[in-house]
Amino acid sequence: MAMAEGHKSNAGRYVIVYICILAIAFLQFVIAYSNITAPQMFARMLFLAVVEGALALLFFMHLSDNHGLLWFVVVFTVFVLLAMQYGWTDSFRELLGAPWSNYSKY
Amino acid sequence: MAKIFAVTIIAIAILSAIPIIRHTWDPPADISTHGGRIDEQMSETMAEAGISFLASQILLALFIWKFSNTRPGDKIKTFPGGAKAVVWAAFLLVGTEVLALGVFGVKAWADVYLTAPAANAMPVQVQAGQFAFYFRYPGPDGTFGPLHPDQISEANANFFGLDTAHDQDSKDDIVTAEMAIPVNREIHLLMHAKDVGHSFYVPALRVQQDFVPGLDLSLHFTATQVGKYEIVCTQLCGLGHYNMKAYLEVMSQEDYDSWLKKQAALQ
Amino acid sequence: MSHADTMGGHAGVMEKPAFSVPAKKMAMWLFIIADTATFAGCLVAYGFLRNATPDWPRPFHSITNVALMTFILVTSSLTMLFAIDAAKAGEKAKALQWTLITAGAGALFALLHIREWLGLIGEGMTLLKNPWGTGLFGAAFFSITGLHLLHVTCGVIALVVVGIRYQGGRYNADDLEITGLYWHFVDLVWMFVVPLVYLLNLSH
Amino acid sequence: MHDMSAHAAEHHAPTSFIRQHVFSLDHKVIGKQYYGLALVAVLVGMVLSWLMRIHLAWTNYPIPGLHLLSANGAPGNVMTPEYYLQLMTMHATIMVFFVLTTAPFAAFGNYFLPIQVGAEDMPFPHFNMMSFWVTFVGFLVLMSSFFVSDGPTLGGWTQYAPLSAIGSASGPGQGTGVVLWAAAICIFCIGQLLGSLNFITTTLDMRTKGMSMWRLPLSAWAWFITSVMGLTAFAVLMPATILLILDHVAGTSFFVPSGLVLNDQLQPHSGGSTLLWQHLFWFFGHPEVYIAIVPGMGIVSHILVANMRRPMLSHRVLVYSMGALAVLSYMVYGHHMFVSGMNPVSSLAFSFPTLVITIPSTIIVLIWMGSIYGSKLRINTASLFALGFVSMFISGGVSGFFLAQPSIDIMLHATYFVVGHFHLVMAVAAIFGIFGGTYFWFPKMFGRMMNETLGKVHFWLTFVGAYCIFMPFHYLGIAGNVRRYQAFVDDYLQPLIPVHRFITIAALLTGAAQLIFLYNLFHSRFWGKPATDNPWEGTSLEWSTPTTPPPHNNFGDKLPEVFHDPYQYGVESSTGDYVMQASPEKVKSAHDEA
Ligand code: HEA
Ligand code: HEA
Ligand code: CUA
Ligand SMILES: [Cu+2]
Repeated sequence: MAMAEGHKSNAGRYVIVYICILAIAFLQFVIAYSNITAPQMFARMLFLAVVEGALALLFFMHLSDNHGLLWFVVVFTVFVLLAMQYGWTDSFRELLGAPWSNYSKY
Repeated sequence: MAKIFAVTIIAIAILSAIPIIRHTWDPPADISTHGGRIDEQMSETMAEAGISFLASQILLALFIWKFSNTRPGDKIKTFPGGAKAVVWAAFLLVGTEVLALGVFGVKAWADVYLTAPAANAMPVQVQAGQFAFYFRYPGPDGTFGPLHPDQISEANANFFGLDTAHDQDSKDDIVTAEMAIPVNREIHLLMHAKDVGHSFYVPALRVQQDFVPGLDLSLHFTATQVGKYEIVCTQLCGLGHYNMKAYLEVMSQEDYDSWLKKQAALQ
Repeated sequence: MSHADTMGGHAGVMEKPAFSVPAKKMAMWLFIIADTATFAGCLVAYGFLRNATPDWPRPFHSITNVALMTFILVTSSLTMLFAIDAAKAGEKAKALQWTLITAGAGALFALLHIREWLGLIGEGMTLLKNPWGTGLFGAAFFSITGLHLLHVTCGVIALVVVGIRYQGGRYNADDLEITGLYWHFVDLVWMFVVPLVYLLNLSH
Repeated sequence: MHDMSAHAAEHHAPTSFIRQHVFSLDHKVIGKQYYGLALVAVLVGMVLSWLMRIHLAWTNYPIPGLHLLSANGAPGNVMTPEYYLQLMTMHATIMVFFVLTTAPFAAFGNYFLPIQVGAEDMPFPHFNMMSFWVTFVGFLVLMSSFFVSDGPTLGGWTQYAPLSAIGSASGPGQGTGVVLWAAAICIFCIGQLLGSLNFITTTLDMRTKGMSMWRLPLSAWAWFITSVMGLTAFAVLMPATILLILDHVAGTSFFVPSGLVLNDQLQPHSGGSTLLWQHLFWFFGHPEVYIAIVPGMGIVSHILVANMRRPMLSHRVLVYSMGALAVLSYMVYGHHMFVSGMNPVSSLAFSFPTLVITIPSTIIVLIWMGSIYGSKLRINTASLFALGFVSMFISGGVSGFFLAQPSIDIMLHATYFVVGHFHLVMAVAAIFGIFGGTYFWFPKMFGRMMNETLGKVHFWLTFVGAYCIFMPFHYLGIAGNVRRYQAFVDDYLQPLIPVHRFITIAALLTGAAQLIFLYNLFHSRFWGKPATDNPWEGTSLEWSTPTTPPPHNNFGDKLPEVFHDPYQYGVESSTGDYVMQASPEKVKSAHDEA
């Protein structure tokens, strides 16, 4: 098993990533107070969260050291996550009503 | 054993196809203007898939027949072309079938679901509840009054929750337990669910659409044959699901007018 | 042959593990993938409902508490990494120390979280209703953050147990690293929960 | 998890009865436990289907003794409408979850996956044990709903909201019954997730020397692909069932919109979405049906090659096709929702990948058939069931091709056509996978042969019987016969009742034929002819174990080393026309791919 000899500390790299994540989180809090529409806000929040998550995955969870595993995990997970998004059109359908279906239009 | 098996497969495949070819059990004849496309799609699929079905079963049977009684000295042979031929065959044969039917099918689907009802279509509202359909006609004013779920009362026969005392639009609305429509007139059906999911299925009209509680939906269709047809519920809605139905009466315009008058008098 | 050996891919007797990841670590990754799907299911449900509901409330006034919680959780990921580093370098005492600090931060996070919950409950928010709008808000909020809190709690317990057993020699640096993976994942989920569940529902 | 696994199973055999037979850590025992659970479940499910069938054909006739099962559900032995639906729901839930997920996947997979990869056990035996017992608890919870006051839920195995979510106001069994159903499924998901973790890590990390991924037998590949699907499918169903339970016990409204009126009472719920449940359920539901069939495909391929005495036309193409099924299965789930009120544009978006799924399916079928071509096919019970699987899968798959087109689905949705489709692929094809696996592997699992004559009788009755039951379902569906009806009162359904009677008789006879199987199973278990180590002259590692059944650690003190592709049949070697994977003998072969 991995043992002491030859192990170099990564503390420096961790701290840098840590600061980046905190900075992004801070940015999110700033955006939360800005005056933009909900979809705009959502897009920005999600984008930043993905960046944060990617940093954590790559450097905290060491996926950057193992490209095979990186591909397996990322491709698999992202594919499943994307496949889950079909439902959104129906969310909007419930919000806006189905076309031609409002009886009070008559 | 293998030969009997092969014969059995072929026999089953052919026997399975016979009722289809002889139209022993067909859906009720189509009475809608859009249904022709659906039927055409169905029969094309039936032809192509039927041939694929028979061909695959028979091929399977023949191979079983032929290759199960080899003698010890026989050599193993490989299917001409090998796996490559198979993959190509699958992509070409099934691929074209998929493409062709998939593309044609879009039109039939769009006819029902992606086109707007005509501006002069006649509106009828249908409400599904455990375990009955009720229909509402807007009356002379041509408008539907608003629904008040809290006022729904089976006991007072207020099935839709109309407030005829206060809502001007509701006063002349006509509520019925069967659906009558004039022939050759486009109907714009406005669908509303009272409690749980139900469905509106009229095989003869070639329409099926679920009711979604919390989301009003619509259908539009034109019936071309006078007659009496059944509307049945196809979405499991509870213990009375099997018995949830109503009649659809397609009438001539005159019959329809007098029917509506009679119903108005009954309100 | 002891089982523990085969788990690392016993050279010579077995094929090399796929991706050179031994079974235990692989299992943790697979768990993380599955758990991602679970959280994603919840978040998609929340988003679906939020988007479909016109009177969705945006009740949060202050973000100090959640900012503090975020800071603590992200920091605990860092301390976890220090623990693993120390363990890999063979510095047992230091590794245990960092692990326990991580667990402590996790516990602090959980306490703050519960305080937050109590505050909201005090304002009249329950699973069923809240003073601000659709009752779904409370249901979604408590389910998602509750699921996350459950993960944090399990994580704290796991950290303490693994830390102590690591100290006792039953577990090694790799086990600590695997627990760390879980801990980072809990952190990662939080990175999505905060913007989507808190910040998007901030009142202006 | 760490204390669970790290020090597990130093591989000497356990001695206490409990560790040997009850809380066993041995994957082989766990596999057999799963098999037993599936057997119990399938019998319950089958009896339920008989009751349903009798009721459908002769509605309101008393079924003697039925009131013993439920006094409320069958007063005077006549099944009430709600009881029919309750039995139907239980039939489907038991069959889909506790038979088709457990038997081909968890039972055979547990027993043979570690052996086929050449491992002593799975990497996490404690998880494995928990996986079974958790599943078992799930089964008990589900069964317990028979005994609560208003019985099990009547909502169908899909449990569409809001019928499933507003409680007993909507019907009998919709209170406690649904909660127990959802709890059972949730527990089941946990069990299968634990299983999936083990299956994947076994395949990735426990392969013996020389066993590269491409040297895995097709059954191992199938289990691997299935567990990858299971990993995310069950992980999504689990929170969905929890939200459903919350809607019941806490009164939330995730799946219940506002403004619903039941019995003239406005319901207090606010705001949820019924389509949301359908999306979450089918996101799991469609991968689930492939979870049911892919292990069957693997088992059938494995049986076929051994009996064709030649390798598949292409091992890799088969594996890639099964993989393609897995990938596509996440992109098609909306085909269950074409007329559900879902956005009609989505219907088209779901229809296309569904149609495309027929391509890898066709490749799989054609590879099987192309491999039979020119082979030296041996006919025995196992290979008959495998060939029967192929025939049934073709039939059921072709009817799926109709349903995949939304324009046709307008007519066929929620009719018996759908019921016919999924029974052909699930209730027959996938079950044939189990039967084939049983006849093929029984000698290895129990050290005795099953009786071939009885096996063949069983096959003939089941094969013909199943077609008699499930083909006519399609005709009913084309004629517009709606499913989930406890009786057929509509005018246009009256002419179809004779067809239902024919089906019922076929179902009862086919069901009775299963007694032959049960007899064969139990009789052979104790009195069958003792089996040799390799009765079918197979090549994969399960046939190289030092004893039959395999010893506790599968291969004795030394793990085998693998030198060949899995299916080196049709070669000339010292053993005959095959060379085993673990045999170092060099042979000339046209087929060595690795
Ligand atoms: C083992 C389970 C299993 C399998 C393998 C399949 C396989 C397929 N299923 Fe099925 N399906 C179910 C189980 C399964 N299904 C269940 C349980 C339901 C109902 C759930 C409920 O509502 O209760 C259902 C319902 C269902 C529906 C919804 C119907 C509705 O409710 O309206 C649809 C629609 O697209 C569908 C499609 C398909 C297709 C296209 C395939 C394809 O994968 C089939 C591909 C295979 C072939 C096509 C055969 C081999 C190929 C050839 C012989 C070549 C030539 C053939 C052609 C070109 C056609 N299925
Ligand atoms: C695996 C799945 C499975 C299986 C095996 C079966 C088996 C059978 N099913 Fe079922 N059925 C479903 C899954 C299954 N069904 C589902 C999902 C539904 C939908 C419910 C809903 O709408 O919600 C349904 C619904 C359903 C209906 C429609 C109800 C309705 O819509 O009103 C009917 C009606 O006849 C029916 C009949 C039968 C019959 C006669 C059998 C059998 O009798 C056929 C004979 C039995 C066998 C050939 C197998 C026996 C196997 C063994 C003895 C041993 C196997 C060994 C091990 C497991 C170790 N089933
Ligand atoms: Cu209403 Cu079924
Ligand atoms: Cu499907």
